Amino acid sequence: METVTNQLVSIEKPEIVAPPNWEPVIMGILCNWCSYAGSDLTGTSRIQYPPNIRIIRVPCSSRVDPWFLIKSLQTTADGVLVSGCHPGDCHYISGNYYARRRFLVTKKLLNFIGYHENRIQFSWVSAAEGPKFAKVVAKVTEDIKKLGPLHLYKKENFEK
Amino acid sequence: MDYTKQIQEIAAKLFAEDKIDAFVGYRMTGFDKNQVPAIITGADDVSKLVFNDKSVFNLSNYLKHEHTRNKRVGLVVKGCDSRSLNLLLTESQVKREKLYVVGIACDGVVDDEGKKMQNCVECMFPDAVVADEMVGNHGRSGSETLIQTGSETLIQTGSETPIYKINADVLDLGSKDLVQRREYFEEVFENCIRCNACRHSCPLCYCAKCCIDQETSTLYNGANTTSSAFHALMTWSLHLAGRCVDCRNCEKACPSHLPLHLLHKQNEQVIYENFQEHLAGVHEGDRGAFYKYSMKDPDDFIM
Amino acid sequence: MKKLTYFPGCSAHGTSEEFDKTVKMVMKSLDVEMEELPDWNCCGATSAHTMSETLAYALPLRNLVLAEKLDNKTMAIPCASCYQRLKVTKHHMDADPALAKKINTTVVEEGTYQGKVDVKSMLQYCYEDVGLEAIKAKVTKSLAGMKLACYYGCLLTRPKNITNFDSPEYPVSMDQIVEALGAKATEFDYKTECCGASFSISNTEVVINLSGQILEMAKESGAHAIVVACPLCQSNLDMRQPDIEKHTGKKLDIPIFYFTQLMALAFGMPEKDMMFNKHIVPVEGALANIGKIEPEPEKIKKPKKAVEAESEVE
Amino acid sequence: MARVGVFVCFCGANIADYVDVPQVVEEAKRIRDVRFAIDYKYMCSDPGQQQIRDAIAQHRLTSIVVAACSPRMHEKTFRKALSDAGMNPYLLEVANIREHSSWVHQKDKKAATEKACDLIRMAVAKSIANEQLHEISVPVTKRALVIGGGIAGIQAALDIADARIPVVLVEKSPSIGGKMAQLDETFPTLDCSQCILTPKMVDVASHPYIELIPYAEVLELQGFVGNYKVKIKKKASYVNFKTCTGCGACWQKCPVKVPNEYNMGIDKRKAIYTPFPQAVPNKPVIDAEHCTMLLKGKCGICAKVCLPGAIDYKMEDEIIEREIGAVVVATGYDMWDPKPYEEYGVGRFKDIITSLEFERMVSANGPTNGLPLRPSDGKVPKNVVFIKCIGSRDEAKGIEYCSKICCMYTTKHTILLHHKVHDSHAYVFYMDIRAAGKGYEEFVKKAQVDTGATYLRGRVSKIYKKGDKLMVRGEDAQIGQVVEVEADLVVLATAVIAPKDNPDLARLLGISYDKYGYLSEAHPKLRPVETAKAGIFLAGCTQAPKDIPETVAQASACAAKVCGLFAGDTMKKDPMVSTINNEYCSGCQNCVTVCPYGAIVTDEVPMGHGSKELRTVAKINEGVCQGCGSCVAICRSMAINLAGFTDPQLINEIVSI
Amino acid sequence: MSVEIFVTDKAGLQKFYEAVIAKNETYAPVEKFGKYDFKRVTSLSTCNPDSPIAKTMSAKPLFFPRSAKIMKYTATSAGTDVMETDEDPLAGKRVIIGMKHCDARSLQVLDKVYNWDFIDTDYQKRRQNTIIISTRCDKAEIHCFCTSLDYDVENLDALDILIVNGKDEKIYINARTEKGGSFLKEYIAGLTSANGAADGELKQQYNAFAASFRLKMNYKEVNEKLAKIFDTPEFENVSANCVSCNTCAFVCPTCHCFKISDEKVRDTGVRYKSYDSCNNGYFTLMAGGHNPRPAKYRRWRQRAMHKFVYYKERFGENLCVGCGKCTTSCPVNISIFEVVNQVAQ
Repeated sequence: METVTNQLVSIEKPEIVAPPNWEPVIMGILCNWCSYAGSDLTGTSRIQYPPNIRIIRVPCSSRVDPWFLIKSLQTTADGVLVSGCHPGDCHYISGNYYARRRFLVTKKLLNFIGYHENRIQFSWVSAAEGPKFAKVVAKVTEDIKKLGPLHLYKKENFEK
Repeated sequence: MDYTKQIQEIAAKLFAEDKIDAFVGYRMTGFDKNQVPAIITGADDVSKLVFNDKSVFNLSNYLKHEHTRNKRVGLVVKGCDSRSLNLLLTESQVKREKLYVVGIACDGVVDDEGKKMQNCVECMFPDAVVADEMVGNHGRSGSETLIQTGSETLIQTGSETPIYKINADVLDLGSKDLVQRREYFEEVFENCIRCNACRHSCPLCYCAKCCIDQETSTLYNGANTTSSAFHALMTWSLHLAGRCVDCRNCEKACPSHLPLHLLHKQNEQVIYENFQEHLAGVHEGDRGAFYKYSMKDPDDFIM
Repeated sequence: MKKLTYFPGCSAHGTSEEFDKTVKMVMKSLDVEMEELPDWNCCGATSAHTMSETLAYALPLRNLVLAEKLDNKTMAIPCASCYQRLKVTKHHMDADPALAKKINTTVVEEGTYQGKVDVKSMLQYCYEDVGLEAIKAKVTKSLAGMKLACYYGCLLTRPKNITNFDSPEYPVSMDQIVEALGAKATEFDYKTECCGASFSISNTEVVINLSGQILEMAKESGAHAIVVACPLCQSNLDMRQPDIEKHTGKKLDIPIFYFTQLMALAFGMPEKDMMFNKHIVPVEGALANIGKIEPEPEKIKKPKKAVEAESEVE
Repeated sequence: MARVGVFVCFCGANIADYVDVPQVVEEAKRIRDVRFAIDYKYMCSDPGQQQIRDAIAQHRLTSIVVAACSPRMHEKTFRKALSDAGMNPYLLEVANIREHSSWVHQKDKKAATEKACDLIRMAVAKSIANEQLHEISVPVTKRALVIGGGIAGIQAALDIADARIPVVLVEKSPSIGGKMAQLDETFPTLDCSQCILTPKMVDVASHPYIELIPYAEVLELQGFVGNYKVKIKKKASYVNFKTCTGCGACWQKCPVKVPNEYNMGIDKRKAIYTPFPQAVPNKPVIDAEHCTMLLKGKCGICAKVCLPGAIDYKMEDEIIEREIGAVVVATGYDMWDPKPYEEYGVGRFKDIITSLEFERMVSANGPTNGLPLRPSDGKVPKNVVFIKCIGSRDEAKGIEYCSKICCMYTTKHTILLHHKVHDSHAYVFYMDIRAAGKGYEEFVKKAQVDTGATYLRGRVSKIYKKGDKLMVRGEDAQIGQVVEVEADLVVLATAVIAPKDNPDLARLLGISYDKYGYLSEAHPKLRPVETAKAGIFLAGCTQAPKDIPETVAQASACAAKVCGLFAGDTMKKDPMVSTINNEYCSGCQNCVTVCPYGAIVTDEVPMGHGSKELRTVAKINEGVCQGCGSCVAICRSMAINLAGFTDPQLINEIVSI
Repeated sequence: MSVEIFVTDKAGLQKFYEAVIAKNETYAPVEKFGKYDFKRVTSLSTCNPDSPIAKTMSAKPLFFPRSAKIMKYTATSAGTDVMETDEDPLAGKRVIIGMKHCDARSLQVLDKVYNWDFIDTDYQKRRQNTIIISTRCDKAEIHCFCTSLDYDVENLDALDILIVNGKDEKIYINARTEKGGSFLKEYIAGLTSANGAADGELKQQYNAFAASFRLKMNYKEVNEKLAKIFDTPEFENVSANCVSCNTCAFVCPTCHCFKISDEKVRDTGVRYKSYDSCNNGYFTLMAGGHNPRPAKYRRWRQRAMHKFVYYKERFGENLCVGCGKCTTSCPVNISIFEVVNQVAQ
């Protein structure tokens, strides 16, 4: 028989234990031209991936304000994935280069104040990379499952 | 460091030559040894001006006020203040031709207890980088200082020991583990009373209406909760990432004495190390790391 | 009075004694004071850099450091191989101070390398520092009538970014010097071809083949003799000539002069000091052409469709 | 209060098999702002769309959420349905429950259903913040500017003009025709270049919709797509084209001889000249750099012999302005100067020539009457060595890329040589033979057989003179040996390079160029003729080396793009563009810095209500904005919003999972 | 009211505090980042009842929280349900130790506005259930001017239990209200009665304290003069170097302006009532875009006038207790004392 020591706890706040059957919520923000198209391809190829991600479409990864990540983490999400076009492939020439800088600083800052770095993840997924998208989502989901529920600076009283 | 006489002379000269309508400097308070910023509008008050190692507040903050708008202003700037002034110039908030900048070759200022402030100990640009006239005895003009201490040289030499040092507090906290960092910052956000003094005292926060006060969605973070403090301070520090000049006006204003420099210095360090950007405001025309990019920026953190 | 540090190299004291001697004579007459580098050591030649990078840098570096102790700004080297080693080392040391520091502190004890002495080949020094006019002024016995093929070898002008002297493929500095002496330089396409170099000892056949082509092309260009600025070139072309003649069955009989020998000759110095007796191929035949001036051939009409840069008015 | 309608699609079994659609509808009905929710087998079918149209009227819906396949699939379909029902089409949101849920979570119906509910909840939340948007229409000046009068520019101009759209064609030299006019025959068909080009040149001159401005340069371009204003400098020709009859008396009498550019300097032209006999316009110009009358004030012969009195020595450069809507850039290419190949004796040996010089020699109207001759002695060469990749694929001395056309034109040259000098023999040194193209490989194969040319795979290491011959020494890599070829003439297939003025032109037009100087296309695969700047297109070698058919194809593609742009009186544009809230804008101009399209400019607005004091704010040019949102994310004041992806919309989505 | 004064020493006072903390829900100044804020404490070692005024936040948030949930709701298509908010964490029986006299006095001032047209029951409950234990200061701090204002610092009845440091390390404990008296009864076991002998010493201590004030003003004169000079340009001068940072209002023990904000995630929302500041540029901004106080000096005038004129006119009290917290916290060291005096001159 398995012992009960394997309780899932929040990595940042070990005193918080995940409720039974807890499933993380992952906010996925995808650029329209590469990653969203890639995620569509994952669908049309019927490649299966964990159902925890909720996808928001934006025109370009440069549209993603670090604000969105903060708001996501503050409210509903246990983790965030932002995905855009590969460097050099941006539909809008240079958007993902600007985004890349912001993402790095945001990620490091959030990590600095106590978020596990795997809570905030980024990927480049092209429109042809359906399988990659599935892999990325699977990895992010697995990472965040390991980290446990996010309880830092959450808005209070907004249980699902 | 006491430049009271020089500053008074310069201000008197400027008023006499009718070059300025107002002079922004420091004067003593009526009650203790501290100083307050002084906005002087005539030669009569010149004698009130002082400048010494207690002249802490970054006066470029006053350039966003109605008292100085559209006036010809004389302004006293230390190294850090001049960098924020540089950013204000770059971001078209101030017209250079309306300013007469008195640059200080600064030896560092002290806190209430008379101890040299940490940012002054770590300062890389003690001399004003923009100035019409320099005061002080470092024997260099502003541009020369820039060459001698500028980050350009650091980047070029690469393997040599960089002059840029990561802030001791950031280094200290960064070496702690995740839970300790979380505990530390939970206290920071818990003690924040959301008065927004940090924002108002920052010379670079000049937006017509700050984004965290805009009710753009159902998630308006106006309340004073740990969560909204987290939201406000994170957003604020990211808006100053690559722009913060480490003048510590925000910390001076914070009634809860929060260590706000941690956030800024953390961002500065990440930007400096990963993008090889100059420190904020050192060059006129440099808007900061978020408004440009390089193909060579790190990509390994992205899947 | 110009001053110069002189790095003779090992061959100057051996096989190319005549080069060494004539250099000294010529320089003296050109008012250049040469100071031989005291305690100089081997440049590393072809062997050092095939075995150890540190050694290949350390040997020339020591010489460079020693040279800095003298006051002279320039060090000139007659041997092309020595010149190449020292010049390459100097280039890398100047480009990478960290490397210089490393080699300097680990191997060379004589002092710290500062990079203040310039390294030039003797040819380059004559061409750039002495100058054609000065040379022309010293000529008392014009070499007019002699047709010479100038052979530079592979090292004097290459690689271009390091030597920064003349064209790497078709140099003309020596041609201009011999013309200043009154001789005529022939159009010679094998100026920078390989002579076989040190294969002279290990694989003679290669040298016979390569040097043979050079000699043949020189002959074809109408030259009476070949002029060189490198001891190894001289020895390969001169010493192997009988073998080459035997191999090809063609009579070549084309002597190989150092350019300084010809300078000395034109300056009217005593012939015995030029040590022509050391040459394998007898020089007398070639020298006999001095004074035999051919009548100027009629100007060949320009080809009809030749490209003209300037406009002309009819 | 918003009234949202939710329409959930079964997509046959595609969604319904893996997502509990009725339950999703029930969940949707519980959302506060949802007034109506329904499912249907195929929402995209006409009856499905009818459901939407009916519900809009019946339930007075204020926004619509369709939960179905990806918005990339049917967003347009449903927008149209909204339009048909009299509702603003941009009040639609699509919840992608097929690609993002049913198809990717086929083993977990519960989770897939839950996710579908969340996706709908997000779409509903977003739709509440949706605003009515209207297609942006930008007025269009229906006139195109074509820069460059080579085959690319000619083709583009003719195609556009044939659609009855006025074209301004600017050419920097006195005649159009470009490089193609210098060619003799063209590969792989060997049809005469002049024969196929000159009719087109004449068409340009006579076309009622084409304004040909030769001997001119573009100075300045202002404005944005559909509304550009261009300044053109017409260089002084000193000949009044209106009165000149093109009789040619002037250049026949002119005493000044100048190397002839058209013939690669092999022969001479006069200081007053028409570049070549078939030039269009066939009017002479005076070369001010060489004319003695203009330089020293002496001579004046041409004016004396000109019966119509068309010569005007006092003529000055003229600046003309045109309003245009689109630009086609077709500035062609330059040939690389092979001077760095010192080991070949380039510059020393007269009998080494470039391929274009060879082309001129074998050309029927060339300086040698179509016969290749050795420049040194004027003899007909027997052994000719062709060396390919001179500069191309050579990182050390030239450029890294393959010039694409050299393999083919060298093959053509071996044929032309064989035609002109029957007893000649061609040797070709090559690295690879790149003959990708219709009929190209066959052409090479046939040429090799017909001409008997010797193809040697390897680089040439040295060329030297032996007697009056050139000895070409190279490697034959296939036998691994050094070979030497005795040549009478050596022809270097020099690389194609970008015109040296391209960077200046690019800056002037506000478009980008690569490290070689070629102008950059907007997307290497999908937008090869557009530039990043809307309304500016690229044709021919100015973008990258290419052969004539490709050039012509790209030119026609440009014409199609221009015609498409001009199809209406106004340009219709997606309304998903950024807008500035002046009240919040602090005028820092960071957005101006990051906008990749230069769509943001500055504007002055009053400081406050009725204030006379002005302050600077940003202003979006809707015609240029492509809707990437870069400016929105960097705006610290949140003064910019991107229609369709506003902050409230996205935040609503984020907080409603 | 029978006033019995108890006497003890330092150790006795500590014991008293410890007993209070052990038995009651107790709030006391707790240090963090060099600043004291009133927090729930469970042992005396974590707090400092003698924290300096300049470094201590006011106790106002214990009665008027910086952010209070006033409503919770869910909104679905079935309608909007308003739910009970969580239980008020500040409503229970509790004790505050280490509160200064000025802080205690501020509650009396605030009572007026909370008992005015709208009776704030939450506030009332918090007030009624709280015992305030306050130590009288021994020396005025640099920005203090409480003795110059319209209340009797010596006999202040806003506090329930007074603690005074006497001579020879003697410490006097005195109940000032009935509530305080009955509370104190439970703890008198370790205390000795001073039997009336302490009166003189208390007076003496107060006199020494009153003599230590650097700042003195005639509040009546200020009240009168300010009321007449609404349009004086002097306001522009005194406010020139204000950076509108709002700190003064947030640390002030008597400021009571607030704003209402909603935060909604998914279907659930919370309505908050949080502090606001009249120095904020958009404090008075109206929905239509009009702002009656766009200029800094107007906001400053409002602040000064409200403190010394308007509130006085309506409730008969100055809206200032002379604690100097605003001056200490001000990043540019603007002193309200200086300002009103300067303007009034």
